[in-house]
Amino acid sequence: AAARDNVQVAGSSTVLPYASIVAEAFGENFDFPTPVVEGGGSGAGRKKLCEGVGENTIDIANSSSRIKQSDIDLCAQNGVTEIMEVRIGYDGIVFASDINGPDFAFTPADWYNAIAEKIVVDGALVANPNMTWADVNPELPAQKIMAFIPGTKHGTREVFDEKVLEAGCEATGAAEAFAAAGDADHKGCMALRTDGASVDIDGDYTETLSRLAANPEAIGVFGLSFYEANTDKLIVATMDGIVPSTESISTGEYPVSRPLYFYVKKAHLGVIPGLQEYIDFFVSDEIAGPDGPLAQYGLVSDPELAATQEAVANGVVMAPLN
Amino acid sequence: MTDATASSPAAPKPSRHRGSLLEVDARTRRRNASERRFRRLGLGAIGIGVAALIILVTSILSQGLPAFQQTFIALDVYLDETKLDKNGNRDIEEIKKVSTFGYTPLINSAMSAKMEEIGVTAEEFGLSDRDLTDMISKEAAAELRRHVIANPDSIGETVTFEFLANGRIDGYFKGRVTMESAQLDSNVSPGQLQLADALKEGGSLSTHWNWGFFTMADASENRPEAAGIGVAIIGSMYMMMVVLCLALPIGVAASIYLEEFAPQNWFTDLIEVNISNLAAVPSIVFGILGLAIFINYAGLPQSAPIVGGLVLTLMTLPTIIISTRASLKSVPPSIRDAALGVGASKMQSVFHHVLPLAMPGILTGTIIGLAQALGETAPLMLIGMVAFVREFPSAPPEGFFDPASALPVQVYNFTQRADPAFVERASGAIIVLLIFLLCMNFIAIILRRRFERRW
Amino acid sequence: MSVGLVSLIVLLIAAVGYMMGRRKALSSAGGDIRKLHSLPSYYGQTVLLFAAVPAFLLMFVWLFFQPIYIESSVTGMISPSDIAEGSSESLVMADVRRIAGGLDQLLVQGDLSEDDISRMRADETNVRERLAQAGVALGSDVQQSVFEAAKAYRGQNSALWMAMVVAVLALSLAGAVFSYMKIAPSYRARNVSEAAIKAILILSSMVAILTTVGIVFSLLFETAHFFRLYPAKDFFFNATWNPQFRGGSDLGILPLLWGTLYVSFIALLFAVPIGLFAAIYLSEYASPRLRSIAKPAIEILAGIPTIVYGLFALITVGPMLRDYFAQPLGLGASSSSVMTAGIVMAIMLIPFVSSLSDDIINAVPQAMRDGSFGLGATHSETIKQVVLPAALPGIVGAVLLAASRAIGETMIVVMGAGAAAKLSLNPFEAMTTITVKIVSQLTGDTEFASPETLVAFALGLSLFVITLGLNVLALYIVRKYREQYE
Amino acid sequence: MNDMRPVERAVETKEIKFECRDCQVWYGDTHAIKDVSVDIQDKTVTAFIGPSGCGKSTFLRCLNRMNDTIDIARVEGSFLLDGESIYDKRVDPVQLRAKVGMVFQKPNPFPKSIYDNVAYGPRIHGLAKNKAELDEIVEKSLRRGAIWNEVKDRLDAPGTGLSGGQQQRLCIARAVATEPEVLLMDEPCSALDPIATAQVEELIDELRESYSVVIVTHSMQQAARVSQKTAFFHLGNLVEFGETGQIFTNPKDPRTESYITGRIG
Amino acid sequence: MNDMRPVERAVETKEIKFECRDCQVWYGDTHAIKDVSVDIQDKTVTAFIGPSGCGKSTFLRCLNRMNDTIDIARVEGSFLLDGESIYDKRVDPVQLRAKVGMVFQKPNPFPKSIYDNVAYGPRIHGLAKNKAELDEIVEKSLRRGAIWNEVKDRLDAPGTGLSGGQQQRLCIARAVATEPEVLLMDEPCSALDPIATAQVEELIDELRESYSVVIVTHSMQQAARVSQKTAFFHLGNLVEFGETGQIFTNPKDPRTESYITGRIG
Ligand SMILES: Nc1ncnc2c1ncn2[C@@H]1O[C@H](COP(=O)(O)OP(=O)(O)OP(=O)(O)O)[C@@H](O)[C@H]1O
Ligand SMILES: Nc1ncnc2c1ncn2[C@@H]1O[C@H](COP(=O)(O)OP(=O)(O)OP(=O)(O)O)[C@@H](O)[C@H]1O
Ligand SMILES: [Mg+2]
Ligand SMILES: [Mg+2]
Repeated sequence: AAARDNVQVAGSSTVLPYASIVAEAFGENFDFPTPVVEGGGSGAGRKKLCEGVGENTIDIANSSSRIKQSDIDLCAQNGVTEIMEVRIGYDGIVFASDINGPDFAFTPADWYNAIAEKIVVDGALVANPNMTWADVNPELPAQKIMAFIPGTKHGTREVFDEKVLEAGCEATGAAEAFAAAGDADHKGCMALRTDGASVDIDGDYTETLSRLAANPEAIGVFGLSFYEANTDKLIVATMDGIVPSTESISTGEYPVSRPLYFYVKKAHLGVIPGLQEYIDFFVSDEIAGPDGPLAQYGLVSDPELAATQEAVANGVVMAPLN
Repeated sequence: MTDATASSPAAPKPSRHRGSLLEVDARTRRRNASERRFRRLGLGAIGIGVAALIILVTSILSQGLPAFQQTFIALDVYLDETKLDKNGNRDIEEIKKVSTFGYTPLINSAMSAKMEEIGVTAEEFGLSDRDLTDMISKEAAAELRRHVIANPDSIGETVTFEFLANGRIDGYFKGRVTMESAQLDSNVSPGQLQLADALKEGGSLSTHWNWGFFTMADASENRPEAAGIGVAIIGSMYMMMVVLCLALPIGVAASIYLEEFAPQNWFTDLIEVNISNLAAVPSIVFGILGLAIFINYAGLPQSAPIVGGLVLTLMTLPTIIISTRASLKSVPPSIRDAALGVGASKMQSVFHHVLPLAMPGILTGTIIGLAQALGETAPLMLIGMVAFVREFPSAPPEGFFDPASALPVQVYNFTQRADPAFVERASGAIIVLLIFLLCMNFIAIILRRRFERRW
Repeated sequence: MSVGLVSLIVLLIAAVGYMMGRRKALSSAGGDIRKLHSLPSYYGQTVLLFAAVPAFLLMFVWLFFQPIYIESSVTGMISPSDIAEGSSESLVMADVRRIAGGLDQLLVQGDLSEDDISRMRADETNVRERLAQAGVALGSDVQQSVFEAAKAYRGQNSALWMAMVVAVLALSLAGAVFSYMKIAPSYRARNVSEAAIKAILILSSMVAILTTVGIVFSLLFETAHFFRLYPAKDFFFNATWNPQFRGGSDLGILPLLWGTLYVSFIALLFAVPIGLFAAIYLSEYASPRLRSIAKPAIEILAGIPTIVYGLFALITVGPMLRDYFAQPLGLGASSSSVMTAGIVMAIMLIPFVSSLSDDIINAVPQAMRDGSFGLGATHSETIKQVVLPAALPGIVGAVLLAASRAIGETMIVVMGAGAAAKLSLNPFEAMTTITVKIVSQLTGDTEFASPETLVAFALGLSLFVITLGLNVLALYIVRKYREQYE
Repeated sequence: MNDMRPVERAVETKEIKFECRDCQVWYGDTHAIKDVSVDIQDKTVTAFIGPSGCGKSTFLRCLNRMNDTIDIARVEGSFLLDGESIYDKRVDPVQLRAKVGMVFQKPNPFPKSIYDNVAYGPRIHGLAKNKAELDEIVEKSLRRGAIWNEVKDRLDAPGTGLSGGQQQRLCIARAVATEPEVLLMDEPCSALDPIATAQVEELIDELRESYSVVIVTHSMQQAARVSQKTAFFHLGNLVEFGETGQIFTNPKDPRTESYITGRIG
Repeated sequence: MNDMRPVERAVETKEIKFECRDCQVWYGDTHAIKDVSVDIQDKTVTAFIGPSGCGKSTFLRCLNRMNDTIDIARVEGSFLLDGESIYDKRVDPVQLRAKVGMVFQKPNPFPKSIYDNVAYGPRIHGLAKNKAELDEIVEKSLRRGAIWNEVKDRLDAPGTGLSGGQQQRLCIARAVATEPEVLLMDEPCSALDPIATAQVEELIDELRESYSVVIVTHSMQQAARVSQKTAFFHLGNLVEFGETGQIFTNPKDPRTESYITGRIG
């Protein structure tokens, strides 16, 4: 069998667009072939990365969340002991609705009260009675509650759970109520109503967008970059009064965002042609900097990019998870 | 002694059918009414099928046909030596050092020159330099760089290029983008659209047939206008070759064995149940299987059409086997008897008589199986074919082992992209896929008509 | 000599053998074919088989084991110290292969001679640069021991390759001669060649068995892993499906199973009658012209990518059903529903039922129809009572195929029926199926070794077992019912 | 050929049941029936004789429009049943075929049980009010088909698992079960032994009392035994048509004579 | 039944071609052939007679193992062809069937052209060196099948588009084309007119010179005319077997007598 001469990347479909932009530019500007970038989900990507060392395993796993200990263990078990962690920037998560609808200004508490299964009314936990956003918060439009949120397969959901629901749960005092009811780690905070007010979307943002088209009253959860490509169809809601944008996210004002990573199998560096060049290129200012094509596309550039560049150049292996 | 005398020889009852033939009696009317109903149901069923087809195909066509057209802007680019080859020694290695970002200014100045030529200024439309560059596809810089590297001697000259226009500009001429939507759109401004109109009037902007859609590779989200399905077409072609060469013979052979030769026992029952069960296995599970066997065990490369083809073969087999068996079963035994009676072997009777008679069903199964294989994405997900691939695979047989994409994968990828310009490309890819399918079916349909007969 | 060339020579030997075998058979019978046991071409075929099959088998086995053998002998040349930290032997071997390939490339281009290569040393020449000229990119600079290994790899490779060529060709010739010698008028050539064909047929039907074994094994391991993390009892009997990122998920199969059965049922409820009526109309009533157009047209429905159906369900059918049926009837306000997915899936399944059944119905002998017409039956009575029962076994096959496809479909369900796992009778509510969850859990962002991902394998295996059960049941019913006929 | 003793029956003038004029049939380009005009009387057995391939079956199939089912067959001429053209647009072939039953040359039992084979006609024509009546019809028909004794214990067995002659008798029983006014029988006794043949002939005789029967046969003896009228076909032409007695004893056409004396085939 | 004038031929003792002993056939649970032992001589025509459904076809199909193709059929007993058991494991049924040809009761032409129908056997057995020879064989066989004149202009037409009797003769021609040593004919003349029947009988007579022919027939006259040996079957039993002359003139068994005089069926 001939030896492989292209870099192979797999993983998160959130990172995929960024990675393909980089891969394309890389193929144009270097003599190496364009890397093959696969989607398939962060979990699957990391699993493939950890399948072992060798040509018929991939070189890089894109991930929309940090690698987990179980993945590291799996890697170690298969001889993948050295992994480089590269944070490429941040992904903002925004709430948007049909452009012809009213403006929304949310707080996490609004979201919690709108779609949680049980909420606190007059100090007691009751099944969620709210039918319209105005029921939740009189300042919101009297529009039927219908939310398209990412399905439980999506990493976005994890962020949504944590930064919106959990925050809202705390803010409305429901967390305390759950704790009082014996649910110490507030599992109840994550329980959503099942009457159709919140709809899980297992597909991608395009599906959410299509669903919005079919249900103009609904509100959808999107990635910032997706929203930016469709500003003529969507109107974005503020969260805690902050309008999501690359600036507000990089300063940390806008609360709902998450870091994006890729993980490099160090053993492949120096073996797979172009691998080192690719990762160097990826984190270079030209690409990942605030004026680079990634930022232009909607990636929130990492303020600590310089440190990342250095680590990548020196092949620094990631430390054990804390 | 006889039955006939045993039965009563009493005169038969007068027939109930007496009466004019021209007047249809009540019962016959009822039966005819039910006949008509039945017939109408059949026609209705076909109507539903055809109507569904028409709806789907027209919606695909109306969305996808624009993908075959693209807006281009013709610019005269001065290949500035000071930017491209600072030392002026035409050393290819040095020229290569200038990345595509370095080419952007050339395009920008070419654009300005063009505007001057047609007598408009950027200020008129309230456009910045960057806005001007954004009207041209990001692919342009790459195109320019490729040209320069291929012809280093052209540095210092002015060369006319026909660049792809940005997707939104293109959308404007296809009706996807309007002045109103541009107002809201952060990626395009009405000024840019007005400029595009001016360019069109000036004759340097035109919308015409786009071969690039068929010949170019996929492109990233930043440049939907440059995305093509070339790699996918080749990948699908390779995979279908594998599927056709494996699934049809293996499927038919297996069915012949099971239907004609296998003894009737628990083992063949097992195989039979097993095959219908395989048909119900979700296609992604075949992906799991392919990953485990062909990639991890047999060490075949990721993202390769050969693996895709093998996985799809396994997935298609049950369909072909089930339909082939069904049609073998429907060949009347008297034909087999006749052949055996003149001293043909079982094998000969099957291959000379039964198989030709079963051919229509076999071909139908093959058509349906291939159609399914051609449109399937899920199993390819796990073997690395649902990917962003820009390198064209080489010619067969090596090409079977190179990374490639496939048409349904390309459709799937396009539909996941944020930029609305990808919607038309997804539908365009579907059109190509259907044409692909029609071509494959065409032979089968002709053959089927040849083999069809009643006896 | 490349594999292609060797195969070509073997085929050539086989073809010549075929011709000579034929000729010998004919001449051994003195030109009178009747004296031969079989037709002369069968004698030719035996020679062909003996010349080609063993030789090709040997070649495949050889090609399979040669790299394994060479690697094991070449790896010995690389000292463990040359393997970089964290790297592995297999990666270094990849480099070895790449260098060897590059040297060959240089040789072909005429930049180097064999002598140059044997004199070349990694510490003196910049191998990486030289190879880059040949278009072979290396990830890093080359170490001397690796380079030597690459040279040895080339040497062994070509030596073994020659050996293989000789062995394969010799075997092919031997086979040809052997079977050629055996040719005599009484030699049962047809039986030999038919036995070979039958072996091929049997092997082909074994592919299905092997696929099943492969599927079961590729699912079994991870399923076992899953059940170590998640209690089987909960998986099978828990009525909620609610995976969570932080653990503590509910992963009960019941709502998914219900959704699967419900969606498939509705899909078949529409697809089977429509498909069957279409088939009947096409084969019994339609003019040849209509048939030759409508049948392939309907078959296109099977080839439209499911994502198109998904979007159709999402954008058109879903809202329509909601606005005109679900809401007026007070059955809910969800645009994605079991009904939506079922109906759209039914469209896709129509050709599965119609085309196949049409062929089967067409194969019912005309004498059956004549018999019925002669008794004064209307066309529809004939179809219902004579033609369909006669075609029943095939039609059942077609329906089973459609059912299978319905169970295995993903995209339409995702977009049409939604992603919510629910146990409900209302067909206008969103539900989801096992297949959908297999795909989404497998391609999700959850870590692989967590029950949330591994559950995909357990779902796959359970579905496999369930459909197996359904198929056994179907076979049993068909057998029982069919006893009346035939 | 010396067993020809036509039954000399009183020849009354009977009503004409079928009046066929200038009938033509083409199979594609082959002219299979040329200018045939025949009157078939009510309550009479008419025999069609002629060498194999002369068009007997083809003509027979015209009488209940079974040729409609052959794509390439084209029928012309006038066929009047009780004075009404059966090829009229308003005529429903279904009703016609219920009136004009048919036994085919090649036995073609349905792939159903013996019982269902026979019950099929009565069921679709609604001849039985209930199961008991249907059972009765089935039994009676099977008896008339002279096959009852052989199959009475295996009514549930498939009709296709019968011997050739049994299948033929089953098809006769099936045709009789619907009580047609005219029964067309294409060589009903070709696969039958003499006894069974005699029983079927007896049945034909019995049917003649109320219906009209047309029978194609190769056996001159049989034609002579059962029929009152005989038509002799040759190469698609109706050569001679007349009283059975006259045809067999005193044929007008030399071809008829040659045929019945065994000289042309 | 008075046309029985068995041809009194010199009865030589001939070699035994087929020796069948204690043959049993079951269809599922039905015992269709019970303990039948028959010797079929070489260069002889043997007729099987008996009422419909008595097992003639079944027994005939045992002789070239056509019953192998019926799933539910089970055959027992010894069948020796030229002293070799045809049910032996080592016997190739294909070779057997090439030696023992068969004409089926229901004509079953292949849905192919008339030419191909006849040429099929010679082709698979390699009986013709070239096209011309094959043409010759086809013509000769069709002539022997007494159908050449009718089909010579339409050899390319499908065999299924022939009339019943033509199909039957086509099948005879097809069987003869392979020149089998033993020819089994299941009612070969049932759909044939007297002339064609005479021609086929002539063919049988001609075949007898070199081969052995077994014919099932319902026509006592035919059996008497063409056969030297006759076997009478009844309800699955072989009732009587002997010289044709003796069977028809002087049957030993009362059942035989009843049958040939037309009393049992
Ligand atoms: N395939 C079959 N399955 C079940 N029973 C059968 C089958 N074929 C024949 N039989 C039965 O076996 C018996 C003998 O049948 P066979 O066909 O040998 O009769 P036969 O003597 O040829 O009659 P005929 O003169 O009517 O053709 C009959 O009772 C018949 O019903
Ligand atoms: N379906 C058909 N297609 C073409 N030609 C046909 C078809 N059916 C019959 N013929 C031809 O028409 C002529 C008359 O056929 P028909 O079946 O009427 O003969 P027949 O008198 O019934 O003969 P037989 O006694 O052999 O049954 C024959 O030459 C026959 O070959
Ligand atoms: Mg006829
Ligand atoms: Mg018989």
